Amino acid sequence: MAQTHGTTSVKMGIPISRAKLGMWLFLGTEIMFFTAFIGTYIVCFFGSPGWPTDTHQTHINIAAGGINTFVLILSSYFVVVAHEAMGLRDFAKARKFLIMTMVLAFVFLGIKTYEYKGKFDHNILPGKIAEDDFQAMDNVVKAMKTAVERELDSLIPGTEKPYEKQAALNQKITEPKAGEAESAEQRTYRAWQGWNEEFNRLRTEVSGNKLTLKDVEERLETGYAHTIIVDTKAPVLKAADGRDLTHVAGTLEDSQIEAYKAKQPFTLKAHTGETVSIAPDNLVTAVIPAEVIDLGHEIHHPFVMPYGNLFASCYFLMTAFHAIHVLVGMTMFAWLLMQGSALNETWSDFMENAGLYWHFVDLVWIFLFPLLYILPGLMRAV
Amino acid sequence: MSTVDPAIVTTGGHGHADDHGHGHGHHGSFISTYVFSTDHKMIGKQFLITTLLMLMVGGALALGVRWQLAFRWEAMPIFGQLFPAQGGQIPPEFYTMLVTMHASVMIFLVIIPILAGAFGNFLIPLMIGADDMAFPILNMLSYWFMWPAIFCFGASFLSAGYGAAGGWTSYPLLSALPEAAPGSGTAQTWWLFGLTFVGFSSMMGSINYMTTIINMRAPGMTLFRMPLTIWAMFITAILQSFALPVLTAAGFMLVADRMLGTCFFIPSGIVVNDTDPTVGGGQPLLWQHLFWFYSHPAVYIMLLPAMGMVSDMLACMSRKPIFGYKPMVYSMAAIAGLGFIVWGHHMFTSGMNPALGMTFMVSTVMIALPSAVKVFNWIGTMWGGRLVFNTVMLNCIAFVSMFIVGGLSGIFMAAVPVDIYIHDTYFIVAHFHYVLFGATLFGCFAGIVFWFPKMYGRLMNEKLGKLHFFLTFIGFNGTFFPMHLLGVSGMPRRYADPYLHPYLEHLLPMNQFMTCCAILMGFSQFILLFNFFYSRQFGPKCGRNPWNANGLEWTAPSPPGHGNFESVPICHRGPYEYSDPKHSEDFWLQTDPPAKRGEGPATVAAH
Amino acid sequence: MRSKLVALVLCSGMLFVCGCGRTEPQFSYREGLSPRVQEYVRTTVDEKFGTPHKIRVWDKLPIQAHTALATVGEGSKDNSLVVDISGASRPIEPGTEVVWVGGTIMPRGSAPVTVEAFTKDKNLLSLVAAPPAAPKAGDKIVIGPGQTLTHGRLLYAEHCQHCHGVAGDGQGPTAPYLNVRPRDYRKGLFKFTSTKEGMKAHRSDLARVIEDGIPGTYMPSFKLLKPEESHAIIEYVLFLAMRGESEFQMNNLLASDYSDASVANRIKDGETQEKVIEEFVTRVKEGEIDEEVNQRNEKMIADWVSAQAEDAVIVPKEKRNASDEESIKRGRELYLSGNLNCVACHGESGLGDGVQTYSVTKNTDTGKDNVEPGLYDTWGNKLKPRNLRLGMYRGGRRPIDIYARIEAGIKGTPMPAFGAKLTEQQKWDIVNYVLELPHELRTPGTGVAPASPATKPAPVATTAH
Amino acid sequence: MKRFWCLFFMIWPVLALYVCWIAPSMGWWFPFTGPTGMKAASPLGERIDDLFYMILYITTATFVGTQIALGYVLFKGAAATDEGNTEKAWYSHGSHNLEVIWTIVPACVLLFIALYQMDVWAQYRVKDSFPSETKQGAIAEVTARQFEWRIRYPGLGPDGKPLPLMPEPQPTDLYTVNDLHAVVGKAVMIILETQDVQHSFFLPELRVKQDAVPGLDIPVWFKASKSGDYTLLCAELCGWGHYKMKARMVAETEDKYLEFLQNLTKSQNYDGVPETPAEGAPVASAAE
Repeated sequence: MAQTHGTTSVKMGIPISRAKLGMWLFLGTEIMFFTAFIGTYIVCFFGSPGWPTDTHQTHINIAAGGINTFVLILSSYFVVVAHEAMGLRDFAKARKFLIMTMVLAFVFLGIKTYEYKGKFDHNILPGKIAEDDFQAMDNVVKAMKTAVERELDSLIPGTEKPYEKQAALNQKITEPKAGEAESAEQRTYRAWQGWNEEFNRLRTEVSGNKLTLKDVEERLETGYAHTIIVDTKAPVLKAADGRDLTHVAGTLEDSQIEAYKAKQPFTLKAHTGETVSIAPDNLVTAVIPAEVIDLGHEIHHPFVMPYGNLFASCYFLMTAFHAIHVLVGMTMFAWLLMQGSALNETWSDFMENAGLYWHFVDLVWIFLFPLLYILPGLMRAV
Repeated sequence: MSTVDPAIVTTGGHGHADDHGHGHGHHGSFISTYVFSTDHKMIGKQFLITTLLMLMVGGALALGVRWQLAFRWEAMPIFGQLFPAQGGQIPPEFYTMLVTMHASVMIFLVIIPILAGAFGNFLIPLMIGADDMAFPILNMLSYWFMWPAIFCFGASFLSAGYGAAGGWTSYPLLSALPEAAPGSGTAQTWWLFGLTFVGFSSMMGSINYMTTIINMRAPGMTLFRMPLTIWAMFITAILQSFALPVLTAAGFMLVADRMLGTCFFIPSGIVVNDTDPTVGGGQPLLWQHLFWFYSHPAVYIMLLPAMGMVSDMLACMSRKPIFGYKPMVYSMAAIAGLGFIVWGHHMFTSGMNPALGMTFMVSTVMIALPSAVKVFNWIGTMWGGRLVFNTVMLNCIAFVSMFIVGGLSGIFMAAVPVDIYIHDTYFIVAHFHYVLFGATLFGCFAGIVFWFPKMYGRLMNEKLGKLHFFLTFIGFNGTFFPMHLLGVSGMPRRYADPYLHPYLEHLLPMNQFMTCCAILMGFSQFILLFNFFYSRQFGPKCGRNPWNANGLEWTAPSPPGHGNFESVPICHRGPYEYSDPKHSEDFWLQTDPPAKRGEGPATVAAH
Repeated sequence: MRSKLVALVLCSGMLFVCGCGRTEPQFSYREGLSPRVQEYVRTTVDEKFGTPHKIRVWDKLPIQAHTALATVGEGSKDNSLVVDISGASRPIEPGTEVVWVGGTIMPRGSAPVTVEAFTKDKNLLSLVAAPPAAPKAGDKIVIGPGQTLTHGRLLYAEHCQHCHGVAGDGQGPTAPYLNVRPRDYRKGLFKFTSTKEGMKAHRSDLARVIEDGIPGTYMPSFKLLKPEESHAIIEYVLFLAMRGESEFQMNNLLASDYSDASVANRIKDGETQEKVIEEFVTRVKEGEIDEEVNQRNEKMIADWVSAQAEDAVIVPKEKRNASDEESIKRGRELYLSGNLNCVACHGESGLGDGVQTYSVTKNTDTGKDNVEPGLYDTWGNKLKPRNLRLGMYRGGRRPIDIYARIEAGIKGTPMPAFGAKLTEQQKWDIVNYVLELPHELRTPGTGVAPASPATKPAPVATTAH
Repeated sequence: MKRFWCLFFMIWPVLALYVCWIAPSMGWWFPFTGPTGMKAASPLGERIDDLFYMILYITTATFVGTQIALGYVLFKGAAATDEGNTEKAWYSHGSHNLEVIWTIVPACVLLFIALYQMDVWAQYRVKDSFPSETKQGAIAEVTARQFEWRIRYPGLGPDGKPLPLMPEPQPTDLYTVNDLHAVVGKAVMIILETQDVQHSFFLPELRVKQDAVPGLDIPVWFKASKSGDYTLLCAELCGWGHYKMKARMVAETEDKYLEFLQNLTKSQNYDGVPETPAEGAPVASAAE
């Protein structure tokens, strides 16, 4: 429809096709788009004293980023080769190199996913990073609350409120009949109760300023990994001040676990501070190892990273928008590949524009890589 | 001969019926002709009608604002129906919503699309002799991306709080934390999405315009033979495509702050509405920098095309070549160039580095210079002309006259120490209304009347047009001139009830007067709408060139058919060869072959 | 075609203009009784209190509705009265109406008498024209009847209405967005008072809230209102509170028998709609309901009157003891003690995160469990116990304010009155501790760490950005 | 009709100038409720006003000039189309010399305006050029919040003089809301903060305005030249109650200022026990 009235006799303008001109202009707008992000990053970076630079903490993987840079540059080269092949009407070769480009693009995204996963696993997410000790401890409490409530949901499905479910759960715990072993279900319920108490204790202790971040860390490392829940009515388990220790949670060391398994008496240092001696005879019900429900491993290790949220915000924003651009580029290549054998010289312009776009995406990464991966390290070295 | 009296213009040599048939004959389907049309003229008209309707919406919101300022806490007409339990008294958050949405609708859904979308689309191919835009489908998409934007803004109205209420500038943290204001919840999110869609629409449009102007000019249409409208559109497109992505990026960051827990603009330890302190370490000032990096050039996006159009119309209605063609082009380029480095003048009181303030002051003061040059050139254009006082000309003169006021009041703001005092007062409101309404909208009114024959093959009613102009001009000045004085009196913007403060109490009568003027002005826009739709059906038919103008668009049929021109137009001279003593008539079409030897296509219009 | 277009334009214009109709404010309790009963409540309340545009003050209400009350003294002439004014709430301006309420009987239908001028130092009130009957010494007159309330209503509409609602029910259009909900006056309860346990608020309490706002909430400070303006607002708020409480109680009284739900139940039990209404009408006719309503109203009025008395205000028997380390330590012990159990709500470190904030509590009115764990106030809003470390005290930061909170509790909230449990010194110890808390370091185990004395001035922060 | 339109375009500038002329006498000019009337109440404010008037004169001259030129052009252009007048319009594409003149002249004027006021700006904002009196430190911390100004003064020391202001709250600090006091005739500095969204500290009679940006502590200085009450309000949209941030700045003598702080100390330590003459002054217990 473009040329209804024939072509102009004297062509005005510059001698490149409209599509290519449009693409160049579009890339201009894209540059401004990323300039805004990069500018933001630079302002935040230099405007925040104590930007996180420790790659161990930030889980920035320079090697992965470096490989990705190489992958992208190589893919850019393949695109050039593919385009050249198109020009030489060697469409099979063009297809081959397009496929290789696509593969490299997938490799790039794969490595990116791997990097993201590392951050997700360690909870390096914007808005979730503690910037002082108290926030870190609160995060542990919050994480534990989520874990405990989620476990409750799985034990008692339904839409009731958590406290209603808890009441229901309490009702379900009954004394096993004499001589009978406790059922697995009962043990799970009891284990959950133990966790809930652990959680309540942690919450009150944190809010009451009883713990330092180090204490919480220790408890996470040693405590919750082998917590046992003792439930007994034996008089031995009265604390020194006469407090009833009907439910005691404590940390079991390996030797104690052995002792427990061998049904021999042992002493237990409870989190409440009391030392409780436990003889198998005194136990009304079984000692329940924490393995029944293990929530301890789910709770992220607390860490403090000043300006960590801003760092994570910048990192995810820039890399995610870059990844979106990679996806768009891949869609264009996929479109070309979907033509299959119908790929012919009419697609040459499309190929060229897709290539231009891909080079741009590559270029953006070449800016992002040193900014995000290398600059913090350099600042640390300085 | 030389005067243009619409009453005596008869249908030209090319019958209207032919033209009409030519225009709509190709595609039978209603959908493809009127809805998903890829024809630049239809898209231009779609933009025009959409924006005129949005103008009424924005105007209604403004009248709401004015009502509250004149009759505070009394039952508000229409809007008050939303609050029957309170006896029609509107709450203050509704007022801030009115302020915010008035600005947003007017800027994003009226002024920018009417200039770039409506006139840009309609005029660019016609004026440079192209058959359509470079990317017709992209062009269609740029119109249809307006609708998600309109939908998002509409959704914003329907959300809790009745719409975004953080000001059109949406400064964080007011806009970043949902707790900060009733309108900062989902309403603000919708608003931001709307902004993003406007951004996409503008981006598509501007790439299209640039490509078209660079590569699709008719033979002989050299850069310096382009009408100033085209120059203005070109420069606007450059501004838009390179400034807007920054705002889009900032918008994404703000959305992420609101929805994904990032903290680009949120410092730590902020407590709003009794919620927990926020975590983060971001900088609210960053948004202001990014926002104004776009929104200051946007001010020129909202003005330059009108400047270009007025230049064309003034020359035609003065029957005189434009005075200083090249200086006009250079000054527009200078405005655009300087426009990129003056954004900080919106932030003089924001606590940014004072040294930056000084640099921004110098660049800001200097941006007045090209504007001044343009004003002098417009007056020079009219000087010694044979002026035709029709609706087009009246609106154009109003443009020049109002732009002088808007430009001069800008100098006060550019001076930082004075700006300390008048920043965020009604002086600012007066200033930008003189520029955006006084200049741009009068330019648009002129443009609608001027190019209406080309759009619909009919002339608009002169009497109604003059009446509309008369009432609008009086209403406009009555509404906005006193705002300068309110500003000097220190009345802050966006106050639902300024009279709470004793030093502003005595300004109530003046505000009531302004509100009366605003109502007059608001209702006189119905005349325009009526005239528009009435003339579209019943206006006198006209020929190809009812104004005896020179541009390429006047050689095409009215309305032009598909592909615009019957044959490729060849351009022989600049667009402003009016009253050339060497020519028998007082206009000389750009396509007319040269009369004598030696005056070929190579001649440049201006020296 | 043309005429159709013109007609269309005219029609749309008409629609536009029709939209400009005014709306009457809903000055009534909006929750459901059955319509006939609602009508009764509305008329009864309107009879006694009026509507916002026609305020009618029931003469028994302890509200200073008028500009001034005065007694005519010796030496009054026809249009120049020597008056004994018992405290004008606002300046007596020319044109103010004067009404006789005792003494000389003014003839019916006589023209209203207005003030020409008032000379304050001479107590001389000159009238525009002589009243139709000659005034005598000892006549009781009202200057500016209802003026204060009318003034108050306008000010309330300007400053308060969008949050507190036109009827003072705390349901203005802005209210849903505020985290600490605006006060609903209809329970006649105000949180921060200087009066003793269980008593209503003193006028000065409302005045303080208007003057200083409530820190940490959206109630701003209206410090710069003129005294007569703030007085007018207080009287109007009191009027709304009494009107609201009267209406609220009437609703409560009738809800058990005639609320939508109970009527539905009764119909289910075999009665008919007509019978229920008939029964109601007979009860009203026999005056049974009126009597009950009057009794409740009188009690409410008596409560308000007694709260304004001098002995209603809390006065500590002993002066505050020095806020030294010992006192703070004792305060902390008391704070942690099981006797007071401050910790249950405010938490061990005063962060307002005690165990009660995540336990299921009982509704004080119904005695049922609340829907969600946490603490609730009488109005059914969830509330957070104060974070005492912020140094933000809603009821004021003076020692006496905190003393009053401990002594009499916070009305309408789970914060109880500890007045009877503690000695004067103990109360002051807690006050000292609470005032010290914001300055305590939040380091585990260190307890109170008094802030070091000021040595170096605040550095001027950098502003470069 | 065309002459009517020419006249129409000339009437409004005349009206505009007339309105501006009578504006000061009608009160539509600088705020006049402060003790100094319409005159700025601070030395810096006076300089700002001087700059304002300078720009006003320049722009008025330009305005009058351009409007006269416009009027002349319009009348002449209207006359050119009168009946019997068949002469074509003046065929001119412009004048290089004119362009140069009307570029250079405004450029000089504008550059002059820009450079002339650097000094005032520097004095207002650049920390090094703050008056020496402010070097002693800030007198108060002003925290804006939705929708009021909360002010923290340092307490009084044993010598009866205010202590230095600490960045962190101290037990001895004194608090008020919407009521800022300062010593008259002395440059005083405050630290401006915000607790929630952005606000702006605006003293119209003193021509002082400074945004309070979340996350920043911004020093602001001002000097009231006459004692009395000045308006203090918010000039940056901060939410629905933006207009409600009504406060005052009281400029008073040093003695009165100290008395105010003493009264504040007294009322802040008020323990509700009526004073009996025998017992003497109340225990200022919080101020150890």
